[in-house]
Amino acid sequence: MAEDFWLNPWLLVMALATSMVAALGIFMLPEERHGLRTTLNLGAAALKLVLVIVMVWGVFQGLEYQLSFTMLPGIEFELKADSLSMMFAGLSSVLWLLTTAYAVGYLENSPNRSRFFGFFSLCVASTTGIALAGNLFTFFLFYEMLTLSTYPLVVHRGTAKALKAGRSYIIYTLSGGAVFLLGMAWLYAETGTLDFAPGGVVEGEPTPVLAAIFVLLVAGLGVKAALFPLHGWLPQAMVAPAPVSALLHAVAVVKAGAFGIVRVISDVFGMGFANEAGLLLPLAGLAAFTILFGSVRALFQQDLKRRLAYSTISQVSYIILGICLAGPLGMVGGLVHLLHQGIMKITLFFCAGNYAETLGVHRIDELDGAGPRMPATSVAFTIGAFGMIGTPPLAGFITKWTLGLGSLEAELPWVVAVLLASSILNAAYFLPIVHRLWFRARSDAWPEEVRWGRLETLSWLLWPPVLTAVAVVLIGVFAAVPFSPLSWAELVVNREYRP
Amino acid sequence: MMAWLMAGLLFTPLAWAVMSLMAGFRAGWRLAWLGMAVQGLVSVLLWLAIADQGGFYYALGDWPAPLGIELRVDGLAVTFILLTATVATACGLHAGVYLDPDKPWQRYFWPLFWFLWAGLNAVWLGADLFNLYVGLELISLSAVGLVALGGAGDALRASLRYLLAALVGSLFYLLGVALIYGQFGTLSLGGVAQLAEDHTALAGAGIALALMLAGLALKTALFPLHGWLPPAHGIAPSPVSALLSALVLKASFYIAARLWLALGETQGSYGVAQLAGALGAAAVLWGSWMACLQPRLKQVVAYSTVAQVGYLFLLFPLTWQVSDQISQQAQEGMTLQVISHALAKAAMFLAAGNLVLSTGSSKVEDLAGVGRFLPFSLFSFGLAGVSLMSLPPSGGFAAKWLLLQATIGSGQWWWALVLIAGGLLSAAYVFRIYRASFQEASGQDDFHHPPRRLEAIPMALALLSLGLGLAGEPVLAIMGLPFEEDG
Amino acid sequence: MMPVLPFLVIATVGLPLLWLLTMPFAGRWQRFGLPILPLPALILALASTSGWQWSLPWLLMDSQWLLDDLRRTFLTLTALLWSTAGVFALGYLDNRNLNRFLVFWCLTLTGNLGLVIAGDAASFYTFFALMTFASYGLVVHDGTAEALRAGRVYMVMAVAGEMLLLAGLMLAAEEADSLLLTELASAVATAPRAQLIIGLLITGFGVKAGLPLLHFWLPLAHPVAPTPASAVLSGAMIKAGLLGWVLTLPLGQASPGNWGDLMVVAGAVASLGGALAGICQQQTKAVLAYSSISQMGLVMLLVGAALATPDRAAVIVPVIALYALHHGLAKGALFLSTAVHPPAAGPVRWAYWLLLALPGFSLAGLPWTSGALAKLAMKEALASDQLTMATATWLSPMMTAGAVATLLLILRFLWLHHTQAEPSANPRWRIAGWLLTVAGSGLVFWVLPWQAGDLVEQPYWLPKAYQYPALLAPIGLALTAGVLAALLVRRAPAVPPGDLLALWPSRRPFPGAVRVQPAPPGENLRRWANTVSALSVGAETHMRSGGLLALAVVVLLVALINQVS
Amino acid sequence: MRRWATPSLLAVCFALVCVLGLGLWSIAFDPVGKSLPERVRDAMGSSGVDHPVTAVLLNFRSYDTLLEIGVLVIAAIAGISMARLPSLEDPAFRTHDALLGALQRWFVPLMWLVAGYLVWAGAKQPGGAFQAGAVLAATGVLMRLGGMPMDFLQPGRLLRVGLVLGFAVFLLVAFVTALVGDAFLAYPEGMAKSLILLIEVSLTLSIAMVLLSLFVAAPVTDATGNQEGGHR
Amino acid sequence: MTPHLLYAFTGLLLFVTGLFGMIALDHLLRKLLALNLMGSGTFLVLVGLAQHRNGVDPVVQALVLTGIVVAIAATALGLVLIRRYYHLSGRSSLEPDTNDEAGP
Repeated sequence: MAEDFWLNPWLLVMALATSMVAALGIFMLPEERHGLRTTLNLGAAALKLVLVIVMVWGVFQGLEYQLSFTMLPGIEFELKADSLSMMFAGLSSVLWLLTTAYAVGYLENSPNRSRFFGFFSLCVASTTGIALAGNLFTFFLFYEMLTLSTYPLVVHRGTAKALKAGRSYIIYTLSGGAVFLLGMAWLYAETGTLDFAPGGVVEGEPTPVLAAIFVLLVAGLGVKAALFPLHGWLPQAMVAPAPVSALLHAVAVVKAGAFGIVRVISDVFGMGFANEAGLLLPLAGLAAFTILFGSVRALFQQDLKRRLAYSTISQVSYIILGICLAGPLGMVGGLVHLLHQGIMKITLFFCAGNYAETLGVHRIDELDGAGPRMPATSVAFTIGAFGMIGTPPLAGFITKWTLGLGSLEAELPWVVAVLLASSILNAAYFLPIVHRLWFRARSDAWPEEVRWGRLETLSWLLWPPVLTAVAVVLIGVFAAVPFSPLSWAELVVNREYRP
Repeated sequence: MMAWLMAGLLFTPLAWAVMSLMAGFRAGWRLAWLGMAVQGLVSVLLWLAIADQGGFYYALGDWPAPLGIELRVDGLAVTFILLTATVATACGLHAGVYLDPDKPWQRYFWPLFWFLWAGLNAVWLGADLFNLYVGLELISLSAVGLVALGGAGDALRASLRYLLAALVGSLFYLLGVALIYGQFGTLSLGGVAQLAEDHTALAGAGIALALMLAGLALKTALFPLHGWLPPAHGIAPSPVSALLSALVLKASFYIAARLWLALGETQGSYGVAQLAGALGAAAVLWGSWMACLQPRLKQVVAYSTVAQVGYLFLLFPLTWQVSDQISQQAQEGMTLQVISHALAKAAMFLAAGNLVLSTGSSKVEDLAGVGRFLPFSLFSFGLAGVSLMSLPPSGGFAAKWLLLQATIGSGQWWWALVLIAGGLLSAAYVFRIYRASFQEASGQDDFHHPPRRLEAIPMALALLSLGLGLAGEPVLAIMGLPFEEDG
Repeated sequence: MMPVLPFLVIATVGLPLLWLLTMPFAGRWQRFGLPILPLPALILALASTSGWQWSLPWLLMDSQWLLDDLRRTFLTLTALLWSTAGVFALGYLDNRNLNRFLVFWCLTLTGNLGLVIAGDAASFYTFFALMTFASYGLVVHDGTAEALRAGRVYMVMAVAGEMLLLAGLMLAAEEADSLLLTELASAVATAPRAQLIIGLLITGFGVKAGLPLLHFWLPLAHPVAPTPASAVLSGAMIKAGLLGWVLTLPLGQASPGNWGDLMVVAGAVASLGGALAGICQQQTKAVLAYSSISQMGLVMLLVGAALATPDRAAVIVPVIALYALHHGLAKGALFLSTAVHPPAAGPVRWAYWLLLALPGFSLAGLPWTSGALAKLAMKEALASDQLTMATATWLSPMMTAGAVATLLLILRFLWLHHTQAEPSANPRWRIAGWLLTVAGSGLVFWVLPWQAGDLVEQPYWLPKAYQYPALLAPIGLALTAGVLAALLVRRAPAVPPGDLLALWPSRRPFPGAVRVQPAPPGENLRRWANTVSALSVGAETHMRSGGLLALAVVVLLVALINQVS
Repeated sequence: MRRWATPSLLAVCFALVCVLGLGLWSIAFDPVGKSLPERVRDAMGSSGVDHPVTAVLLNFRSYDTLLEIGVLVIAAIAGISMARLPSLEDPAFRTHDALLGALQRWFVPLMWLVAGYLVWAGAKQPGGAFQAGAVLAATGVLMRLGGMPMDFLQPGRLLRVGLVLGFAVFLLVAFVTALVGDAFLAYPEGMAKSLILLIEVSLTLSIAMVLLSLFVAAPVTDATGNQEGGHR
Repeated sequence: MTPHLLYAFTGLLLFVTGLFGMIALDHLLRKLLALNLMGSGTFLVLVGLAQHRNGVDPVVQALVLTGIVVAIAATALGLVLIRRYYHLSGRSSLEPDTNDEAGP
């Protein structure tokens, strides 16, 4: 009985449905019903978190949730919760809750909230779907759904700039989707299956066709993951409201791409196969280049969110790089960064949003003296920034350390150099901001200051970054504790890599 | 039971056409409710019956082919009949609210609507070449009548253009039929196919096939013969546009496809197959590109139809002398494309009608701000767009997937590129609309709010087309039923 | 392990952090925590027995904290200096940005204490980084242009150092397959990439320890920081680099390469070059900073010797600790004294100058001070007959030269202080802090008898007769030179702080502020797109009118193709 | 550009003639399959009429005919949907020519008679409903031109009933036969002849009505556009 | 070569002539006439070819009868539309119409 309860595959559907139903409900609600909408949204987010926690526990116990039905001849719609899915699902459900709360505060008194929160929930539903997808096809389904549900968020403000960003976003991502589809169709024609399986489903000798399929798949995913030549949309998309950027960069879009690459490499091609076929090293090189490229570009940005966006380009490639190291430790590093980068980057975007919303500050050179004015936010930002640099004991350090060891294990010492160079660059573009926050005195008034009473800003806006910043510290300091990202990543790798 | 169903199926639309001619618009609408209910019920029952027992030939007047006219009642036909019932019902319900009942000419909407429905059913079931011609004319003339109904200069010009094109197309088809009859001595499609198999590569039959296919391509608005479509579909009232784009075009394509599957293998050639595919591909690209340039909302949707129809013609190269499995995949893909495009395009036109009604302007650029005001219709539009873009889980995606598989399986990879590019281009025009409606700069704020029901219908259709991909397996299973050769 | 030990350990690193959390509530009483915060560490250092280990598997990546003799010395130094500097700070700080100062003080303190007791690479590096980054806040506290520049240079070099260090640690950890520092060091010796690792570690820690060419930040940052911060920077934190060397370099094992000799050469350069540059300084604190470089140069001789001669490592390492203790407290006292105004007149004035000079002369090896003990122990440890390295014979003269240089610097310091300091009243806390530090510098080594091992005979503080010349000769030499210089050189040549860095051309080490103009929008592309649009609309119109012709053509084509193929 | 249009069009048309001619030629001398007329001859016995064309039209392929009448009705509907009521009263159509009046008085009954004969003869000889209907319609045109008031041609109920009468009867027969008999349009044994006659007669009336109404329908209503959204 | 076949070829010629008219002529009424020409040509081919093959063929005769009715219906509808179009727009041809259909 208890066993059955835990193993109930409808948990999967419910986890998906919480955000999907919330989205529908929100679309239906009239614009003025703010209270009800907020309650619905937060309630759904909390419920989803609970469901995911239950599943995480179940997966930890060794259970595997699965649900499938046939859509087309030979094509199944399949939801499956394995350890890797739960990693991503957990991230998205936790951050959904926080981001929703943040967005409630951020969009106070702005129009079109019904639309915004509806698509926001839809976006999260897609992310959950991506996490829980049991085969490549289902993955693709939610992947495209994500593309579409994010577009209204990107163009939410409706300004010319936002629309332009939206256009470029949609051009990039849909093209990526198309390329991915081509790869997927070819893969199916070639192998007759789209399933995910630990160790991969591709068998036999490496052939040029398989290599081409790999390139197509990775190129398709690389658009969302903002791999080097395909990254152009990401910096533009930062015109979206801060919660959207936060979600985009931390959980949804960018991560979906990275997660997809992880899936393709580890569960479709199989790391061993891909490595033998010589597919991973070029990708690792590309990821390494992206890491450096993103960081260098970030140096030259004066807009805070833009700089963060380029930082994301750089950071997300850590994940890909980790997977491409083709070793257990590298994979741990890549996977753990999936979570770490999410939490760190969301903190940074929350804070950037707070500066924009409370002080009207968008540019970095306007930030002078923001630290004393908004201490909690600035502390959170500082923690996030140091996390990104990879300073111990913060989350980013764990990543970098694991990745570094992984690259040495894989006999690719140049990766260490890349990591270090990237850290230096990270420091070069984050530390000046931190410096301005704390060590520059404010000489003139803030561009657009809003007073929110006793606290430095609205409490909806204040708590999410504070909580995530605390999380950044805790998951770094207590990295060895069970259920920490690191431990979970190790669990994943143990199950995936040595099935 | 089956006799009753068939009788009901054939009788209802024609009878309702007669009855509603006697009534005014409002009475006709009330009548239409009943008719749609009956027709819907009959369609569903027939579909279930076929799913249960398999297909059969229905000899009209009890005269079997080749002397009499037989109807071919198989899984594919009943699926299309059910599709017709769905889309037509939706359009009818929409029209009942959408059209202005006080205009004197609107009373003639219902008879024409029912005749159109009857014609569609006749084509889906037809297995006699000449009977198909009459069915096509029934459809064409009622469609032209619908476009022209109460129309002013532009509408008349569009409908005239439509009429001329449709008639020329029909005549080409008829000339082909004449040659076929001269060649094979029978008009029954089954009989012709049988004979063609025994006598391959008859020069005359090949030319006849070319004539028929070309005529049907004109009626289906295959590039570069599509010039008549955008004016007609763009200018008709939205429910009519929906009917035309969703169903009417498919009728002529359906005939072409059946002809090709029956005769193509023996009387066609690689070149013809590739040419049809190439024109289809050109249609996909050109139609999408033109859709991106149109200033008017409904023209955008109309050009999107031109593009989507292009996909259908990929059936020709993908079924010509390939393995059964690939041919099967291509046919399934084509069928799903027909269905999902019908649902999605109907939804899109109806939603576009709502948007036009709401903004009071047919221009794309005047949509600014409507996203805030009419999110529901816009959302329906978008959902339909998802299917047109062939994104999962829509039926459009399922279709594209099957076509892709057939493409790769048959080694004709170049069509895969078309499929992919077409999806992207359709995204371009769908998002163009979205972009316009998300614009906040406009100062306009006076929007007319259409009734709720008008918004619900496109949504239902869009959801259907979206859900089709999820239910692709059962739908295809019925289409692929083994056909019982008893006629 | 004693039952209270865990609490004590946790309090060592936890108390400063806890203190931070009280910030919103404590108000102006907050600052009185400064002297108290390092006390648990001091108790830990003095009261606990060496050799305990504490595994913390849940922390970071399986941590281990421990305390051995070496660490105990460092812990004593660190805790004591931070505590007395804290007392000093009470009398030094004004209310400007006080909270910020407290935050960074506490964080730096945590890092500095934690790294001493850390037994694994991860937590060591964690605390090390915490200290590095947090001390930036101390450096730039005053917010002046020089402070900001110093901070910038400091940050650039610190980040670079951190990265070198991280690389070294990572490589070492990979070799050792463990994070424990003890295993790290032994694995490094036999690693295939030993050369690289050792190089990385030396340079990585060298940034903090003032290795030549990596030292630029020191004379910039130490003077501009608030005085108590300078004291801990120069006294305690600089030793963190040293500790890092001792803990991670394979001192007890044979290792490839001539890194030991290189270290000795570097030490010599630092010792003499630092002195040379220091003498040409115009600021007291800059002189002291260069003195620190010079002194660290001397310690580098020890490290180099230990690295080159594995057998002697066990002997040399305690000496390093001793020297660190000695120098740390003395230098701390000297730095603090820069902010103590001389009394106007009277016997107090004499006492003031005496106490001011005492740590300085101690540095130079004045008998009966810690300096003498350290010098003697060092001399014994570096006895050339025991060493098997190329530079062994140069060590003894080097030490002598170093002692001379040291005292010259001290004299320069005293001279500058004499000319620059104006008599004034001092806050009481300031006096107390200074006096406590001087006392610590003078007395602590008495009660820490375990360090000198067998090198120096009992009682440690009392040199044997034959040792006096060795101790006093440099002093005399230096005094002579100093007096001569005072008489002959009218104006000392000025070297800017940061010496070679002055050659750096740009004022902007970071490209962060460079603004790049976006590329002009693709006007041509737009025009092209418009043309294509117009053309295609035209084509569409033609197609509409010529549609039927096309039909005929299509029929023809189809028919012909059909016939042909 | 324009200069080359006609010659090139001619060339294309010529090529088309050649190709189609070739096709026709090859068909004419290489037919396959059996011939259909034999089957018609075989089945004439149970067709209910004597003339094979009528048998094909109204029995073997009666479904075609049913739909064809539908097409006709559609055309009529489209026609009258554009008619303007007063056009029937247009005085321009009133003629007072005495000769025409006399002619009309002679011709109209005669043409009625001819029409009736054509229907009747359809069973045995060439002729039938359509021919008869055409003659009837011609009569109507004559009357209309002669200025006879024909109020039933107003697009009112009467006209609409008239238009669809034949079609409705045909359809009803088809439906009833489907319910009581074997299939849609399968006339029960022995009733074929009478049913066909019934259909023919009513069709004649309706066809006449359709043609006449199309002639009369003068599309001069002042249409206000049904185009959506206007021309902003 | 039977007379029937001659009819068929004549029909073919008529058909193409009609097609030529459809394309080349602008006036709508002429287009409609051309269309009828095409229709007649088609019927001739239908009857001629079949009767060349089968002798007298009641089936094609019936088909042509049906076809004629359909053609009449279509022609009538076309005429109604043309008249109305002429009445409302004052034009008798479809060209040029670039400005209001394709749009700028």
